[in-house]
Amino acid sequence: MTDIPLDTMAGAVARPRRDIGLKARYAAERRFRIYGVIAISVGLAFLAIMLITIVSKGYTAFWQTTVTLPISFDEKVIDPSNKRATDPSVLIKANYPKLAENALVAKLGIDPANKPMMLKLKGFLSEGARVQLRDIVSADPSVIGTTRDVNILAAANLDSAFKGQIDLSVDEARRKVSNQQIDWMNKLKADGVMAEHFNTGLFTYGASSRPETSGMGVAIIGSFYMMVIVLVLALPIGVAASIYLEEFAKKNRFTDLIEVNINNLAAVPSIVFGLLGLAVFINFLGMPRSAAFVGGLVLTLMTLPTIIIATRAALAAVPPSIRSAALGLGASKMQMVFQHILPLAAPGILTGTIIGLARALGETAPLLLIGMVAFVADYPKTPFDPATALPVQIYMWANEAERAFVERMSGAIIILLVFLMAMNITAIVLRRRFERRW
Amino acid sequence: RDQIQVAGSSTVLPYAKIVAEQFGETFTNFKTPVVESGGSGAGIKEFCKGVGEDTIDIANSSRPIKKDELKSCADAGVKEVQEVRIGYDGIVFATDIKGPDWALVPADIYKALAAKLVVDGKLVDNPNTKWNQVNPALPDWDIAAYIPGEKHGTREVFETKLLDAGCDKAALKAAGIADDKEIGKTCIAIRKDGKAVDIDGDYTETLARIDSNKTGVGVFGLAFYENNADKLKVATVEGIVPSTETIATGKYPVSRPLFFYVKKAHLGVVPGLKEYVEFFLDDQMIGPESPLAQYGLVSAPDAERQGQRDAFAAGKTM
Amino acid sequence: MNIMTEQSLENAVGDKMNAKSNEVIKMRGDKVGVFYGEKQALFDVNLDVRQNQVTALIGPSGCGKSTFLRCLNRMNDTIDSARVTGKITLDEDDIYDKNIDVVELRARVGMVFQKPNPFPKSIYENVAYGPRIHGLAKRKSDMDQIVESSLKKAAIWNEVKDRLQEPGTGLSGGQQQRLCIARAIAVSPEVILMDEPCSALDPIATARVEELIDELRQNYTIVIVTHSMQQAARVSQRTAMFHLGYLVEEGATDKMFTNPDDKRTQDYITGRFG
Amino acid sequence: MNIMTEQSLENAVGDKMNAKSNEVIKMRGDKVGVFYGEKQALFDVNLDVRQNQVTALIGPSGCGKSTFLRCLNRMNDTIDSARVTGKITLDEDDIYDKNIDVVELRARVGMVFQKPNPFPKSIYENVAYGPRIHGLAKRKSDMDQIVESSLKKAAIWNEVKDRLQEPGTGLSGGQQQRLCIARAIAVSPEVILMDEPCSALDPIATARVEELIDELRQNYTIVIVTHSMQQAARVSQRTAMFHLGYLVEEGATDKMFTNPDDKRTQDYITGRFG
Amino acid sequence: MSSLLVLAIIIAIGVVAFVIGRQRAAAQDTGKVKPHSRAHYHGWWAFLLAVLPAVLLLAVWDIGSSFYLDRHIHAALPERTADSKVASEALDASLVKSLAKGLRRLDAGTPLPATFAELQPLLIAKGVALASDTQDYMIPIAVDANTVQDRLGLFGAVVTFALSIAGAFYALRQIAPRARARNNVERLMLWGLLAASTIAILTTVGIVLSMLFQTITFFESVSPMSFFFGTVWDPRFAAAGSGGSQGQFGLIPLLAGTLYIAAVALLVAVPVGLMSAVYMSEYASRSVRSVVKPALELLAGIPTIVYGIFAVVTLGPFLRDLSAALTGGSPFIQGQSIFTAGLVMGVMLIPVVSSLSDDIITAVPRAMRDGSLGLGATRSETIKRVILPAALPGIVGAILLTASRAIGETMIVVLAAGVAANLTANPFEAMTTITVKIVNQLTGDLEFNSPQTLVAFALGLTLFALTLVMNIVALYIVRKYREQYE
Ligand SMILES: Nc1ncnc2c1ncn2[C@@H]1O[C@H](COP(=O)(O)OP(=O)(O)OP(=O)(O)O)[C@@H](O)[C@H]1O
Ligand SMILES: Nc1ncnc2c1ncn2[C@@H]1O[C@H](COP(=O)(O)OP(=O)(O)OP(=O)(O)O)[C@@H](O)[C@H]1O
Ligand SMILES: [Mg+2]
Ligand SMILES: [Mg+2]
Repeated sequence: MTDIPLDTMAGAVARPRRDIGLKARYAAERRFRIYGVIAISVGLAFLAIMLITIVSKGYTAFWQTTVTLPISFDEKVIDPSNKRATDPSVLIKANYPKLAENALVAKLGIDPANKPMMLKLKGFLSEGARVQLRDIVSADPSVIGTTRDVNILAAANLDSAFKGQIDLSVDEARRKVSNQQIDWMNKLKADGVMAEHFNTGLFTYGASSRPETSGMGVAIIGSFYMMVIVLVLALPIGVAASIYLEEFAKKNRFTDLIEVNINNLAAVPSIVFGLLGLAVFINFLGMPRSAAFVGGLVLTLMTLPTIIIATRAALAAVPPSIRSAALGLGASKMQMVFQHILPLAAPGILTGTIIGLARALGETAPLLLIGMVAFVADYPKTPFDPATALPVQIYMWANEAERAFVERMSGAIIILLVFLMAMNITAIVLRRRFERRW
Repeated sequence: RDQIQVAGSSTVLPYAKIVAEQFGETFTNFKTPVVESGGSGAGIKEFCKGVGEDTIDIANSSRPIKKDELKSCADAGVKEVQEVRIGYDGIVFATDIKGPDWALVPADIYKALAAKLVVDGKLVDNPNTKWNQVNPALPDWDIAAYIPGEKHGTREVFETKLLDAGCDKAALKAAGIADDKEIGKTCIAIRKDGKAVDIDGDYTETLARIDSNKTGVGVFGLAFYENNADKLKVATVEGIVPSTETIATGKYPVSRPLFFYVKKAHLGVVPGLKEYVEFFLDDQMIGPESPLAQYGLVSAPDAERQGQRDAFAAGKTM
Repeated sequence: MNIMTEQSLENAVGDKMNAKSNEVIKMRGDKVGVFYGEKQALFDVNLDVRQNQVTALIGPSGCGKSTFLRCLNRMNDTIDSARVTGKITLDEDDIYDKNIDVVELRARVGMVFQKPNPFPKSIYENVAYGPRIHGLAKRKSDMDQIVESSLKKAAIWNEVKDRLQEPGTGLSGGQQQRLCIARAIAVSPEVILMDEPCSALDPIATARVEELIDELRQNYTIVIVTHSMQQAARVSQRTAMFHLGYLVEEGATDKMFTNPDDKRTQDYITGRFG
Repeated sequence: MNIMTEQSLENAVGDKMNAKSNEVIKMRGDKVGVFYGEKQALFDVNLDVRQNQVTALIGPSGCGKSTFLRCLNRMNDTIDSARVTGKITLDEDDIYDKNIDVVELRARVGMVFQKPNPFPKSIYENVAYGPRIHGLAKRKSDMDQIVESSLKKAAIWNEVKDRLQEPGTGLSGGQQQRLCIARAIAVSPEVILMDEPCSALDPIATARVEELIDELRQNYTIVIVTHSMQQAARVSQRTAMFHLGYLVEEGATDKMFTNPDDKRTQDYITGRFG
Repeated sequence: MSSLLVLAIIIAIGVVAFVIGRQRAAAQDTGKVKPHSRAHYHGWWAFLLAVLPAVLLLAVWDIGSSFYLDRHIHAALPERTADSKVASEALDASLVKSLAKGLRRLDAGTPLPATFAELQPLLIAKGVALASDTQDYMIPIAVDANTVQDRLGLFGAVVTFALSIAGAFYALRQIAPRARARNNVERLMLWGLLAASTIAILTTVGIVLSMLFQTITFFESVSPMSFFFGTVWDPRFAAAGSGGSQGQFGLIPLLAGTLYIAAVALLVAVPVGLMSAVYMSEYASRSVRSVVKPALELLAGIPTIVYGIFAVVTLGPFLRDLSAALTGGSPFIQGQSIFTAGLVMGVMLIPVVSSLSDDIITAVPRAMRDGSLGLGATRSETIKRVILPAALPGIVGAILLTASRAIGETMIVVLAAGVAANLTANPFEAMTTITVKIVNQLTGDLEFNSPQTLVAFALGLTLFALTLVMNIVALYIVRKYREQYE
């Protein structure tokens, strides 16, 4: 396109000419354009602010402090009375944290008899060590009696201290980390034993009451299930409904009613869809509570109006001449719609899908009443098992008293946005492919 | 169904979470219970829907179940409900850590937050705008109190234990309100001019408000305060510093019990339910040294805890 | 299958018109009226379209030619406000009957619109679309052949043969018009309705299209709207003159152009109208 | 203001052509080339458009007439893939100059497109649109007058006077074409570019438009694309013949039609081309 | 046989029917008669007839047999007596069902112990956790239930296959050159489309029904007059209400807040979004647009709670301090205000307007632009007078969607504008919305069958009616001003 700045007035024109108010019109043009630039800048500026706020708060969540300790899997601690051959529950109930504590004590050179010191050690390592060490042992009981280097998670407070998020100027009694612990931390840091690692746990752990062992694993799976369900149901149903209403339905009172109805559904507060889900899917159809499947259905109903509105607008924007051309060749209406109109309306449909899914991905309220705003520690195997969702995890972490969760929450938001972008990218690429000016 | 389902109060949620997590870690043959949040009302509603696989087993509540609710429970077939009191939740006032020390009495709170006060024998709209107008010992701060919204059970405690307690009923009567009911109503009516801000969210929201308004006073749960002691400074009420001890002994006036309700019919039916409740009631969980206490739950006295255990073991229903 | 092959056409060209067979009435309009909303655009038109003949519709702009044409393959159905009265038959079947399948009707009665409306697809796809939905080509090579022969017949092959994959909307006005002709004949309908098919064509292209029409007539039936009296005289066997929504006169082209019954026809043909 | 009033036109009609004034060159194309993407559609066209004359562009379909026409008021700017080289002047100002103002240019050089494209607005609004944006009518009554006279000139007034508020898209093909002519002349541009303005018109309407062109020529400059040699001969003073993107020959219409220099022109005019 | 397997087999039958149908139709096309439908339509018709009725039957059969099984189990259970070990018959049956399910996990041929005590370890070894209340008498019932279920399943499968094959044969028999297979297939598709659009209706019915009864109950204790025309929202809580202090449920402050906040949000989102759309589609280069559009769409994907927190922590205090600095002392913008909430919500909604409008604007044919530009209109005139009117239905749709979202939003309002139901005209003060109250009344500690909770349903229905009116008006506007290009 030969794009010539429109705002330069024709200076070279010599002869006096008819006054068509060009000056004012150009000013209007310029203003209009500037409004456009301003509008986009406003949008992008807000986006930037939001992203900066989120990322600057949350990026630290992707690192987690661990202490590498040589754990000796001491038989005396794990199985003092040597009954594990007969009673497998011994290995489950064993005092694993003690193993970690012993290793730490040895590392720091504390006298185990020094009770006050030992007391201060409490809360240095994560309680999650229990599960971590137990898993090692149950995977391979032969480790008992040997020594092995294990990365033990530091407790959340130490993690915060390590990342420098704890204000050390506050009175020691008011902090969750004592000066002694800080000293130990610095010592371990200097030894290179205590360090930050990439926090894979954030992606793999389920919910937990301990910040350091809580992760988005269950939420990611839950959201994934739900988004698949929403996509698989809402997109085809939405497009089908729009096609019916826009292309086939006779224009009469009844279809007006449906149209108004659908627009109206878009304004129904999302929690009401939760009520509906509770009444219909759980109470009436007897589906399980807290299940991603029900969540997906509820979000589908919530997303449908958005997709339908966008699709109908896109269908209506296809010029009638294309329709006549297809029909005139003996295409049936179905063929006309699916082979000509739909491809041309695809960008609008995809936009509706992007916006609808973005909302479905970020909603908590409708999930509240169907039991998905919950503490779920175990991975769901199927969409019918209890699960949570990304926004739910964010919401729940946002309400946690422990500060370390705030960081995790921001990290979770970043994950959600990445999830969203990943989801959108296909749609955006497709949309670009279908876009056509005629 | 092989998983325990719990729903209800978001105040009890953190405790239930800790228990559920440890339960799952200890009893590896059972799945970790699912603990929903959603408010006591909604939890009890789900609880009272009936008996069977597709109903929940436990409802957490930050208030005792109501007669009405029990009745509809029974109507739906949930005839045997076991009540478990897990401990107490202290309700504290706190300000930003940089602020001065606060010592409150219920009357201060009443005078600062009531909608109408008796001034010179007449009932007028609350004229106080600064704390030191209420009580010269308090700082010269604009009144800005972040109090629990009406959806919260805490609000009720706040009204009865502070406003009602601090209310000068005699003065009200003198001002011409004869009806006791009317007096009660006036006592707990909170001003609506923006000085008292309802918070329907959680305490994190209150904390955020204090963060953004350093001269605000917020109402928190004790547990929340303890977890954020580096940001908040707690106020004494009637000279008592709130702590697990002062609350447990009943010296600190503002606290409320926390409960959960178990569907007895499910006890042998849902795998692990019985074990879960027993695990919850164990001193390892709700004793004074337990993780719940560390988190901020105020343990009930020893005898009361034992009583709860016994009652549960005996299968006592409401 | 019924594809027009080059040969069959060539054979046909040799035939002389058989007066008998030409009297078969392919389509018949009986008291056709069309309303756009309240407004009536066509009044009581009785018109026969004879098989293997070219019927030309003439008349001043806005007299209802396109409207009548669109009735013949029920394209008026797509205009919300349009309502058709009267009866139209194709091979004696009422095309507005409930049992008739419009899609099949339109496959049998093809149309070239007044305003060229290529699909925003490649030139190849534009032509291949019809044969594809009607299953006229079994193989890719068959399709290529149909596309090529259709484009050749529409006298546009040379211009587009190197750019078959480019969008049909990037063609010049006249090229689009010929593309639309190619597209319509590619499905080899029994009746072809052409609404001013040569309006944007130069004389040579026009001549080629006229030749095409003459060829097609051997096997098909054609109705053409034209503003050029010369063209009507050249290509058609029968002519119908419309005016203000009425069919003024209809008859053999020779007679119409030499000795019309109606004064208006005469005036119009001689350019005295208005 | 410069509204064409009936009188001024009537006065102008009386004037005889002044040989001198006609030699003023209103627009000049200098080595104009146009590319659509990679493909060159127009090659080195040098063509002068003389003031108060009608220049006809002829040539086979797809030869670049519309492309050249669109260069003259920079409508090619709106096609993403189009690129123009060379120089075009209007009153000696380079219209592709950075300083030139396209809006003013297009207000001075108006255009009637090949495919009628009425706005989806009422007929009245279609015509009033141009005058309104240019502020050519102060009062409602002025506007009414402009609309009426434009429609009258385009020979469509009688057909639409009762339905001015109905949408322009509900008109017949020929009516739409005349509406677009009316729309273009309503802003009284200095140069009017008409791309086959009579393609969908019957002979009488065509004659009326040709009359209009002849009238307009007195005050304006007109470039017209046409496929009808007769029309070119009737209305134009100068004719330019395009072929395959090249300007083959250009000259006085009389000469072009009687004694062309180029063989291709001769072939084309006599219909032997192709 | 598991339903999934049956389904797979039915589909396989359908595929076979498709292939045969297509071939038969192709074979019949000898060129003598013009076939009505293409061969693959015959194939599809055969497929559909083979699959659809069978699948329907399968679904019905599955539901029916699970009912039957339930009855069967209930009938087999011993009479209930006062000392029954299990609390209710329903629980009894569910224990049997999970036992039956567990038994299926046992290896075939394992001898079945007679008591649960012996059975349990076997099951645990297979990873089946069973309730401790399972009784010995349930074991034979469970075994029997499994046999019955197997038999039902098998019978059902046979019947379905028969139906499927019958359907296929019927369709294949019908194949003839003039058979209207395409119409049949398309009619079914049309029914499918129609069914899809009725989902919206069903949703509405569901929503209304799930709120109606509680609403009626609510109005039994609170008069509609005081609800609809009350200007004070102070529901109190049932807990304290023991003293009989009935709250006040005035809708007006909430309604005002809803409309006010939505209006502010629209004032932000619509101009910004529309201008962005116009700029992206008409001015910006392709590359700019392809970056900006998805970037703006991210705004719609940020969870609303994040916006809320942003409003509380950053924007609210900033605006308050700014206003304090402006007046040099007391801030006129409160930390929580309609303005803040509307602003933040508007930002969130920008992409809803911008992206949808952008698509519609891009879809306006170029001939429209050319027509206007060719007359000497500037770009902006073209946009304002030709393109936007032509794109109006889509744009109104986008704006409606925006308004809807604004009305239905909770989290942002809770955090940015608060929950206090004030009635004020000052946009810089706190107010709250209907939606917020719906959520709060439903999720609090309030007693669930008190008017305090039930009012949420009344609010929900009221909002529903309100937005219905809004949409009817919008439909009318679109109808009136719509400009349909060719
Ligand atoms: N948008 C476009 N993109 C690509 N090629 C184009 C485009 N527009 C026109 N062309 C090509 O440029 C050449 C000239 O086209 P132009 O429209 O100028 O022809 P024309 O002389 O007006 O023909 P006609 O008489 O058929 O209208 C043609 O080959 C045409 O296919
Ligand atoms: N969609 C429509 N809505 C309303 N009126 C219409 C519509 N289409 C055509 N008309 C009117 O019906 C009459 C006949 O139109 P028609 O298109 O049949 O004319 P035509 O004979 O084809 O003219 P032309 O030669 O100009 O194409 C005209 O007056 C026209 O304005
Ligand atoms: Mg016509
Ligand atoms: Mg052209």
